[in-house]
Amino acid sequence: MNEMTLIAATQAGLAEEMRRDTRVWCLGEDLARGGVFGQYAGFLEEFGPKRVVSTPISEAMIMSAGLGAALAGTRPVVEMRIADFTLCAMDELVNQVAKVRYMFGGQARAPMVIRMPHGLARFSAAQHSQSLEAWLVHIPGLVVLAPATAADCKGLMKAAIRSDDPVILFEPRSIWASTGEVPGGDDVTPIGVARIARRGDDVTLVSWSMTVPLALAAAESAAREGISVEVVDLRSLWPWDKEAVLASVARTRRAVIAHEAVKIAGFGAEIAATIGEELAGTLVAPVVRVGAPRIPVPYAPLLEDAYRVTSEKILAGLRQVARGRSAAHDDRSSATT
Amino acid sequence: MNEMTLIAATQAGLAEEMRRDTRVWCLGEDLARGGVFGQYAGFLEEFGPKRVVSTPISEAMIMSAGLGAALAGTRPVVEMRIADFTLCAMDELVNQVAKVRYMFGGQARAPMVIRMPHGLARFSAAQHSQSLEAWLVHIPGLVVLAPATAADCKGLMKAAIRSDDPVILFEPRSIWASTGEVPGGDDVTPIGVARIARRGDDVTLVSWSMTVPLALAAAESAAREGISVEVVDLRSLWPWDKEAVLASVARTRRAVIAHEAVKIAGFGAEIAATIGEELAGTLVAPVVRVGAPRIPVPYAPLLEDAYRVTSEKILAGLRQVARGRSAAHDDRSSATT
Amino acid sequence: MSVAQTNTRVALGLELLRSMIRIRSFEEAARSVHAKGEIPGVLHLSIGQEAMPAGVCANLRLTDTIASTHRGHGHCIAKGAGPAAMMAELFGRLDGTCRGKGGSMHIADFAVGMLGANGVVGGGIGIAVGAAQAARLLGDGRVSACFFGDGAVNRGPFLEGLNWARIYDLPVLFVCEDNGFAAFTRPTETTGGPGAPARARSIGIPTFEVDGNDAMAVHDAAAEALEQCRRGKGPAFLYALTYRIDGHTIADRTPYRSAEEVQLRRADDPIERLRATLAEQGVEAAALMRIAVEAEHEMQAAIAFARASPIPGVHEALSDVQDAGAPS
Amino acid sequence: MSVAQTNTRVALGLELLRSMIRIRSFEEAARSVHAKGEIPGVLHLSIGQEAMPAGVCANLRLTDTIASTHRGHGHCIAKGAGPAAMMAELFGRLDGTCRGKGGSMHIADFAVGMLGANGVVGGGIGIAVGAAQAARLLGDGRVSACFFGDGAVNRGPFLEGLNWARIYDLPVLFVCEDNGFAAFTRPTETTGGPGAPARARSIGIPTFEVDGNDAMAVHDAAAEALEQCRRGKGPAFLYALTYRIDGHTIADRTPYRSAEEVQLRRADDPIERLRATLAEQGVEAAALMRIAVEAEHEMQAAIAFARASPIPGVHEALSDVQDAGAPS
Ligand SMILES: Cc1ncc(C[n+]2csc(CCOP(=O)(O)OP(=O)(O)O)c2C)c(N)n1
Ligand SMILES: Cc1ncc(C[n+]2csc(CCOP(=O)(O)OP(=O)(O)O)c2C)c(N)n1
Ligand SMILES: [Mg+2]
Ligand SMILES: [Mg+2]
Repeated sequence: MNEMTLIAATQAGLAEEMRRDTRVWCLGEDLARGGVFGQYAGFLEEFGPKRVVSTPISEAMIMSAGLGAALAGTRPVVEMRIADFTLCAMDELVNQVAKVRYMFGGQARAPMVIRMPHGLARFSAAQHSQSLEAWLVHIPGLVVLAPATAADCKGLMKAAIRSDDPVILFEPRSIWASTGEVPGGDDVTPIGVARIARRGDDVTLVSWSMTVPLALAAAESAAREGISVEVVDLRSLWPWDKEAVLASVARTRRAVIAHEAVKIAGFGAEIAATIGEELAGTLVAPVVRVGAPRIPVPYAPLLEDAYRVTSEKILAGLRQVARGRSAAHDDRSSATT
Repeated sequence: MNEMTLIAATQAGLAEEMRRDTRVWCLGEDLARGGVFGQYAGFLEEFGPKRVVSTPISEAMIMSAGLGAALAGTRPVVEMRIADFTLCAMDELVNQVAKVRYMFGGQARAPMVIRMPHGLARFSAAQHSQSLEAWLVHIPGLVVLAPATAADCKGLMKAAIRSDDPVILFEPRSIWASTGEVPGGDDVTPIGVARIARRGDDVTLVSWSMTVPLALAAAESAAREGISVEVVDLRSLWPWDKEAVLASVARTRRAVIAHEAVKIAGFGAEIAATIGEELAGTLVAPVVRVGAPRIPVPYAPLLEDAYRVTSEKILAGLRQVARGRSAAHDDRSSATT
Repeated sequence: MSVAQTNTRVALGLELLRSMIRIRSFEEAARSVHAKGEIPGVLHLSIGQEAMPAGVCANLRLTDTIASTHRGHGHCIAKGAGPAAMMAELFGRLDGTCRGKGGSMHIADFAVGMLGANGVVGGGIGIAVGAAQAARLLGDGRVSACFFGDGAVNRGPFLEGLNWARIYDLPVLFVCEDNGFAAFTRPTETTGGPGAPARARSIGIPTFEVDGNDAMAVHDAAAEALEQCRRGKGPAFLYALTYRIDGHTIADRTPYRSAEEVQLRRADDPIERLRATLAEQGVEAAALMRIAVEAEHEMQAAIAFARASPIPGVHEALSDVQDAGAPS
Repeated sequence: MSVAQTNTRVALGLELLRSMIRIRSFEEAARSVHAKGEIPGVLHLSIGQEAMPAGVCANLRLTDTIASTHRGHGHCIAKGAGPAAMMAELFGRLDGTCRGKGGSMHIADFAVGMLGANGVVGGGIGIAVGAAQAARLLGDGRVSACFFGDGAVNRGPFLEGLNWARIYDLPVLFVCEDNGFAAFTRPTETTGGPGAPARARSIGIPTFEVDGNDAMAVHDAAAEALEQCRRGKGPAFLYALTYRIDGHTIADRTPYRSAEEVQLRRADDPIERLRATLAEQGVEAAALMRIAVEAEHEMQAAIAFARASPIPGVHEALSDVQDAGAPS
């Protein structure tokens, strides 16, 4: 085990994969200068300019050149700089990358990783702060990952690169500088498997990416109020670990879902709807979704706080479901529903 | 009342608004030739080339020139040809159009209509058949409409043009050729108000756009099986008529949501989650979502049918919720939940 | 020209003629079965434009790659795909190149380096550019070619792709087929300035302009351009004027142009032109006729093959989506 | 030059100098309060590039419009926005031009035709083009100008926007500020061929190239270009070389360039150049000094204003989203 920052863990994961497989290469703006966040530092020196390609500001081409190169036998890692700029490459991602395998009847594969640091950071306002994971979960053909820990930043980077599917890697930019334990070896985090970040009995709290630490903090506070919270770090959004979530909720019979993205039509809706479908009669309180209000991200810190999902807001959600109905009441009603 | 096709109704709505307000103009590919589906026939002749602008194949510019022109005092109607091509203008739509008013602190307005004929039509395969309404509902700043009838195709076109918000108008391409009654006067369909397309008591069936006729057909079949279905044509997806849906479901205590889009992370999830939040304890069966499987749209007709939401699939959903639990059982259990 | 040279040219001419005739026959066959309702989707025909794929692809190896457009039958055949599997694809059958999932607009044959037709105007540009970049990375000597229409030159990917190929000196040939129309609109209405070749030159890409209905000329220009690519000089650009004899789609009755115009352009048929040249050069009428007859037989066989091919079962709809998280 | 002409030139020079000095003072003031932690977000400074906004905007009327970039303070001030409201915006205050919702990257002042900075490279191009199209439709005689950096010329909207302006002959001036860098990367590494002006010419747009650190030259070229726009000749393109003295953002310590390079370029300061010219032309040192002092006072007042301005209440976060379906 090594203690390292999340950003260093992603970097280590990518570097190890590039050493392992010479077909892996990366492309994006400013990569020859180590990348805008420094996460490619030393790559040019180690892997050379053919495998560490500093590109023009041409997001559409970054994505589609990546695709063409994937179709022609390489395994590109496509750097989008921040998730918002993917909007400039959406046709290439959704109409091309996601669909080639299917559209061409299985002749083609697009083994690509698309890196998208996402979410709020340093008061960056409306065009540099978005979380659009719900969009990409909706798109057939894509795998969608959203790690929250150093170990998973590394382990899911490796899994993404080894996958033959196009994989979207949402990266938790705002917590990149935090640290965590990373296994020393060639540890690959399995795709589609959630991580139980904290055990608990009263409420299941589902979260991912930068919201996981907030969820854990909220769980901690809730514990002090006598609410025992199980925190599920989803890690993979598609495929998502329905079994783990449902098993937990089946036990706790209360669920909160928390994500930084806008709540309306966010991925939390899919999870809430699924819990409703599978466990409707057994819940003792309605599922609560905690997400941003449906507003663009504002600049001023206090306004940003109105947008921001915080551990307090999550805690409020936990209290709401915990309060909802008393256990005794639940036990009676559940017998008949 | 006039009987007219849905496409003629949209055309009439647009033409009337262009006559009423000279600041309204439209831009898109092939408009000078009447548009690719003929829905601008005669416009060039009536309104001239400054107000009926045939553009290059430059979707990004169609969207952002529309935005610039809206900011500078006109009211553009932006033709995207089909919704799929909006992917080529997603940055312009989501990072710019949707956000200008907020980002600039209310100084600016973007009174634009963005026309997006969407969904399946004539075996057009993966890149010409998508329904992405869930995406745009998720984006703050946008109004999202999806009419299903001739009257609403006209009435919501008019409402969209008169709105000072940027309005996404999803148009039901596959049923454009069908006909319906259209009021003769200057009838504007209110934004945010659902239409009860059929009254019923046992199940609430929520739908919109091209899926509404299928929903009505399914309701008809269900009626023959003794299931009385209330069909809610949502018409507006954002804002959506939560009150109407919840009022209906509160009465029927059973809900099915049907849309052509992919079910996973579709807008149906938001509705199902909301019903769960608001009416959890009162439902007698889990909400059922009917949507496409998470696959790109295939070409071959039988394969397309696997993707396609049909009245049979909706009927199956209706049966499932109706069967779910017996009314007697429900009545007992609801007393305690 | 020496006799040997003349013979080589005649052999090349015959090769190009065969390629063009096979494309034409394929599309006419497709049109005829479409009229009978046997092809469910829409077709974009390239009748009149066959010199372009024939001339360019004659210079490509099997391992070289191409990216195509919505009007991709010709590129597909010229690159070496079999008409039977292609026809089955148009029919939406299991033996189609895409197992019935793509149809005409997504026809593709990766086995011959045809990386797909594309439903998005300009969508193939980045794919070809990326394939060239992969070739460079892998050092395998492949080049790629990218076909697109006059309409694509006003879309962002045109600029981004050309610039990209230039700065990395990628071995890619951009082929602009100006067929007089983008859907219902003429390029002159939507393309500012001197046009596509000037744009390519402004990005530093050597540009070749050629009569797009002269298959030999197309071939020769493409040969020279691709030679540069193969020699590591980076991208090249080929621009050709041709004419879309049919409508934009098979349903388009072209009210926006006169019958006279079409008549006039039809007289400049690239197949007839090459046939005449070869006849002048002494190729026997029988030999020329044989090519047409063989093509006709090949396409009838393709139709028979397509008709006999199984309709994909509904379960096929769920396959080949993705490994992780596939629908079930 | 006649005496009258000389006087006019001197007056213009003083106007441009004042504009540049105000921009410089604003950014230096912003930098100083940013260092104290009073500005929450990131800043992109345009120090060294002031001749561009000053020279171009001196030719624009209040009703004319401009679209800007992430590096937009200079454009904003030169177009007539007040530094106090701008500074308040950087502070995230209620009296900010965007009521604290935009910050530096979305600074805008619609009252003076400044249609916004933009967080997306190339994002302003279409906005300016569309504004010009609206002006044409409304027949109100407005022109628009569009600022963008060397990095934007490799994005799709550059091609699409230039082509669009050309085919509709829109009154828009494209202004490419080549400041030597796109973030950490030099234009030579990412821009193929002869560069932006050649690209504009290939689209048929008349192009002006000018020393971007010579405010009078920028002014004169813009005057000529905008004159063409106003006379209905359609778009024009202005390209200028300048230099980004500061880092890409205020946090960028520019390890990718040498201190010598910066030193060298700093010697070519556009403000010092114009100051020297004016001194040569007989403008008194005191008059020149007064401009600087006034600007300094103006910016200190702007800081005081910003500090005193209320922090927007949390409820403000929910306003100005949309009319229908606004959050509550
Ligand atoms: C991005 C995009 N916009 C619009 C369309 C609709 N469309 C299909 S083909 C076509 C015309 C293309 O013209 P051109 O590039 O000249 O090719 P051609 O059809 O002449 O072969 C259009 C507008 C599309 N497929 N993709
Ligand atoms: C579409 C897009 N891609 C990437 C970025 C990140 N980014 C911000 S500024 C910048 C460099 C822009 O360079 P240039 O256009 O020359 O403007 P300058 O910063 O030099 O003023 C980059 C890459 C962005 N904002 N938008
Ligand atoms: Mg064409
Ligand atoms: Mg620059």
